[in-house]
Amino acid sequence: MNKHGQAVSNGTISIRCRFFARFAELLGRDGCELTVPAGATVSDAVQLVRQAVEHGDRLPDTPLTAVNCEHVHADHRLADGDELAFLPPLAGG
Amino acid sequence: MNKHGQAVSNGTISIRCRFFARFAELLGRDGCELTVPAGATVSDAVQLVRQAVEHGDRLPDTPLTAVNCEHVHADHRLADGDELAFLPPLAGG
Amino acid sequence: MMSAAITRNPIDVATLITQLADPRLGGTVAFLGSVRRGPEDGAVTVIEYSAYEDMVVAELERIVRDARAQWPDAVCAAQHRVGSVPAGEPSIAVVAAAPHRGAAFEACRFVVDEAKRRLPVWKRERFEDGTSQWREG
Amino acid sequence: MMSAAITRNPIDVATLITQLADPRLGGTVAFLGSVRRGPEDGAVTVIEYSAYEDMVVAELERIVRDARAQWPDAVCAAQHRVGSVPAGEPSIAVVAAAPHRGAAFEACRFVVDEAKRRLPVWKRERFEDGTSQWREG
Repeated sequence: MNKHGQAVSNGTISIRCRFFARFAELLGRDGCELTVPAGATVSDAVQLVRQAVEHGDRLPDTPLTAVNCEHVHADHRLADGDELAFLPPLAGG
Repeated sequence: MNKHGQAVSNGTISIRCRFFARFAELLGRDGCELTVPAGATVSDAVQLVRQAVEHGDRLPDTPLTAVNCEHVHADHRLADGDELAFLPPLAGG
Repeated sequence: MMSAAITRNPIDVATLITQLADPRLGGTVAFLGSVRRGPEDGAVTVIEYSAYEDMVVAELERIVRDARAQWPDAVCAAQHRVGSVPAGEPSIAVVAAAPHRGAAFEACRFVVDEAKRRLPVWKRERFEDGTSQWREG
Repeated sequence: MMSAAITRNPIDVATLITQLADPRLGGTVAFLGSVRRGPEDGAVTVIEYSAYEDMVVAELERIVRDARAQWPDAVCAAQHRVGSVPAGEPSIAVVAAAPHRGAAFEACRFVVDEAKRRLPVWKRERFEDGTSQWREG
């Protein structure tokens, strides 16, 4: 069982994707659950979202990303239960 | 007549000296009138104050000075009616 | 120290300054970043700020920790406003206090620069003519 | 712009900031210098500030003019408190606002540094034990 109480399939993990600001507009949603192979990187998950999620191809190839509220690079390895955020170019301040 | 309505003696000018903070304590006064030769510099006036004013010798040889509310060097030439300020080391802020 | 890193209300910089007040800290520097409506900015009336709020809080804590590593005797506080911010009103405030002014200036500037670079915040500009657009960077 | 360069009352930095507020100026930096009572400062309870007040006003105007020459799009305001200032309360405030934050930080720092260097202000420290002394520099 992962921390969401779901059975962890053999060799896969579950993550939560979140889309913010313009990305949420492009996709018409602010998040989704995603099952990825164990050992998948952020880059792997991004490509899966671009292929498997409706309008996912509207996202850039290499968006800014954060895992569990921390900026990460594309080669960051995901763990079961992670929250992966897709961040449009930052514009704070 | 100078701007104080005093007659300007032949070859002399009148200035107003002001003493601040610790200097006022050292001299027991916060100012005095001074007559100096026409063409006198700040340095000349300082030496005159140190000799002619009671406790004037308690002042440093080369204090910070201002004329008419502006910092000046010791070689600044005085004009009739000037206000010459004797400034202890500054400690603002 | 990082209380209320996100607010929906007008930023109250005087309160932030008061929160850091300490007689050992002789220098305090505050930065306010406001919604600009200058000659190059078009007729912006309001900016709508949205944020990944949990991450803003976490990232500000990390930025303040990074500042402490460089200026150990400085303390910092920061606040980002979200929602609709009218032109001329502040969207971000950063305050740094230190025993001496050099560290206060440097720590404040560092936190502002890092906040602009690292905080997951986005803005949508609304114009006088009723149109709006995402403004990136 | 330089209204009330000298005050006998507690400094109100929020009002100074408001005086400079302008939607064209996206960055505002405020400095507060407070009476410090740290480990190296002894048991200072109050500092009595005295000033050559006419010259403080004139010199602040010149300092602000010098800042404008270097950062033409920045505006600045400064205020020095005189009289008794208790430990922990500000004795000086400087605010600078500019279209972008870099100029606001730099102009504020410049005015603070020049004010400390050039303003004819003196301070007498009063200690818990009732003694007092001039503090120079």
